[in-house]
Amino acid sequence: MDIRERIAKRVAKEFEDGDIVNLGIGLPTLVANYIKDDIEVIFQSENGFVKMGPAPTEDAVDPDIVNAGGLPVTVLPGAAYFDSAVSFGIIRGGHVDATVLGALQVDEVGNLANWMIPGKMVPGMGGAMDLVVGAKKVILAMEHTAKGRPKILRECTLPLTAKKEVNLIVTEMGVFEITPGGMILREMASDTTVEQIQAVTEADFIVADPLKIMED
Amino acid sequence: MDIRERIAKRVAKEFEDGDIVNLGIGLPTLVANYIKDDIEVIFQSENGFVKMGPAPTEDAVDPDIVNAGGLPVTVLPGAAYFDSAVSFGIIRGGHVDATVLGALQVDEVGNLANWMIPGKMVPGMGGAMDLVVGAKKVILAMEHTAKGRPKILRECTLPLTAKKEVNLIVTEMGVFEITPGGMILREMASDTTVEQIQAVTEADFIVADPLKIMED
Amino acid sequence: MKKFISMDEAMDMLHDGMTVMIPGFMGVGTPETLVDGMVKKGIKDLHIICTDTARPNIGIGKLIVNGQVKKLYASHIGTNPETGRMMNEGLIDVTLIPQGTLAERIRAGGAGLGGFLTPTGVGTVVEEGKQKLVVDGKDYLLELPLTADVALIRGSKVDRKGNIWYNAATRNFNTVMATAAKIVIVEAQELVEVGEIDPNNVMTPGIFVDYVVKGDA
Amino acid sequence: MKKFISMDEAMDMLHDGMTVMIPGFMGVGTPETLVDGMVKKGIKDLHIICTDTARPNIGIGKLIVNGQVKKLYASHIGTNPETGRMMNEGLIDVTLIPQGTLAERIRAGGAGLGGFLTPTGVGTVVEEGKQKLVVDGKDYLLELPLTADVALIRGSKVDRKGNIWYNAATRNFNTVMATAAKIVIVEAQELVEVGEIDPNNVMTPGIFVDYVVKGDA
Repeated sequence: MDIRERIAKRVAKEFEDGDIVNLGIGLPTLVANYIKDDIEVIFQSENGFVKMGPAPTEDAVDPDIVNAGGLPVTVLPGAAYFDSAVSFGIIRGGHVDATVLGALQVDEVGNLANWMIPGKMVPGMGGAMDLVVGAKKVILAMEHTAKGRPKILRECTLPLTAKKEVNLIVTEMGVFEITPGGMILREMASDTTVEQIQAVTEADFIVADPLKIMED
Repeated sequence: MDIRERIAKRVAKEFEDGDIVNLGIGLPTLVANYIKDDIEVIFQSENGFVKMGPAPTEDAVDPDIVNAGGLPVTVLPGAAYFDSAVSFGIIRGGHVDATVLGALQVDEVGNLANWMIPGKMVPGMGGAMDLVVGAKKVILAMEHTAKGRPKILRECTLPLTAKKEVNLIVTEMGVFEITPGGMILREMASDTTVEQIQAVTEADFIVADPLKIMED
Repeated sequence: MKKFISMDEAMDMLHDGMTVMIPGFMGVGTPETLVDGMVKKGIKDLHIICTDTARPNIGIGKLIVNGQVKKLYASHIGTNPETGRMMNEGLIDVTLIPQGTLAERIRAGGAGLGGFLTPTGVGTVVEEGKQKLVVDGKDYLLELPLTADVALIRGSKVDRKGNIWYNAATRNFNTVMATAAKIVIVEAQELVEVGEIDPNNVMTPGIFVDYVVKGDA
Repeated sequence: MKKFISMDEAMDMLHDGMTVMIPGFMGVGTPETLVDGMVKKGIKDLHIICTDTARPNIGIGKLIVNGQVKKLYASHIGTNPETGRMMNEGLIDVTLIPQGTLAERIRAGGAGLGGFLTPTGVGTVVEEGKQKLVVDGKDYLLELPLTADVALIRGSKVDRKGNIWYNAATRNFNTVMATAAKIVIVEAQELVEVGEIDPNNVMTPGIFVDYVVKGDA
């Protein structure tokens, strides 16, 4: 199984029946493919609707319906559209159970940097700052390193998206929970070791006992 | 012509084509009967719609449509309904051209008291405080005195609805404009004199020259 | 997830001393069946957030007359003489809030805002105890968010997922209140199939609604 | 009152240096015909308030590429590489605003609020130069209202009184922007008779709209 799919599949296990979830662009979008059949997860798209469905077939594309990445999507029965003020009222008001986002950097107290690299790339924060502050649970779905360099740091060096808001980090190597007592490695992939994880993780972390093995 | 009708008729002359107007309960409601035929005035009802029409016939009453006084009304073609947050966004945001209200007291700098008499009557301000602050023009439609005692004072003694927001006072005796330079008597009823007005008005006012005579 | 419940199940969630938001303008848009259930159950010491107390025999007025309200937040109580009488006798503690400020405070509660600046009430008794800020040379009051334990909503058409459509002037405080309480129960005037309300015209998305009951009215 | 005007008459109202709100999310919900008119007229030194600059050949992206924008307020510019390039070369002054804060600032501008307190951006560069307030032990930024000279709106169905209905995800910033500008011009995708939009489902009441034009799209 592809690294990205492994991450998406593990993230999908975090959700319960009835949860309202906002998925970021890129890897997080894949999470929708792995929701268990016996639960209903409601996807919110911050550009203005709930009950987002999969991409349409080419001949069924409606130019008025795109997701937060600007790609054509569909809506499921029971959907509702609204404007951006209502959409971010939903987000900021704590009505979204979980948001899944990527990261450039995250640190051991849950600070997140995912919206700019000074002098290089300044796409803007879009809805990320509101989502990270407003969602009840902030889950990062990301590859463990960027070109071999650690992304899970002692302290973020890039401009922050939000302070101390991250709850869970899921990478292809393991699952970390950020707690007031520190970052805890809860699960580890079957194809790695704690030592290997430590080697590519700058942040300090506690190893849970027992340490679960991530399902593939 | 009845005193109240005279006041309502004079207030109605203040409006221009396309104006959005909110009428208070009681005397101000009568204003709607005197709008010139060649202009369109849009009435806003703060409980949630624009393009309010007249009262329905008894068999056409819709329990879901009442005005701000709780009485059955109709809506005209082109109407729109909205919630209270939007309604007061319209009001506070300066989208209402004029509000017409009654008064317990008003003073020469445009302070208004119309929502409570301590120890006696505390109905609450309802939407009045928002209307008086938000409407572009605040018009008082009121009888000149209360049981012979002046209502237009040097300084209001009752708890205020808003400070310095009143623009025009229309009574059965005349029309006063509140300006930074003081209160000006712009028009006088044909059945009174400046001296008679002064006798029942505590506030100081300037008499416009020329002084117009109010149409009956 | 089961949202559709019986009136009895709804009443099981309401207890003495709770803070409850109830919409309606002079009773229009108020969930009368839920209010009647509260009267029948005799829940006491309620904190009620509403814009007015209607009339003695209508909507929230019935809870007032029945002596079930301890604390009231409202913009207008003049149409129900009982509210004024009980306030004067010290039986109900009343906080009066300008109607627009009330709507906005509830909206802020539901939208995660810490408050907002409004010009309404500046220079009046409404400003007592509030922080005053100057923006661009103009005075504003800082008004804080309002939330509740429960919001009782009245939808004209409601589907089993909790999507709501309100008819005419019944919308008033329903939409904001549906966002600002821990438990949101909607009374359906008409229960419709999922999809029957055009997703474009849904006025309260079902994600805000915890439970749906069928009203008698 | 005449609201229905020609595209030429609409363009006569737009001038160099104006602050213009343009809705749309990656172009969806953007009044393309009005934007094309602005490109054709070559209005310069515009201050644009929008959530994103779409792509170089779509929506607001066209104004960027054509060098007509001097100052930009947006939440995201990543999908149009030209915006970033021109920002880096000092050709456009860009202020980045979190998307929810942007929507709320425009709403505040239209609703007469002096500002609002949001937790979004606390502890980030967004808080620079802003007043910080603590409510109930939590930190908030005071964000101020945004208004404009003109708002260009795109309605899916519009009547001659200016009542608007938006389809699907095209609503986004249209509703708030329609409340927050001195002149509001709506581009009708479909022009309908007054009354054809159910008064319950009107999403922008015509009282907010000054002019209606017919779009090509």
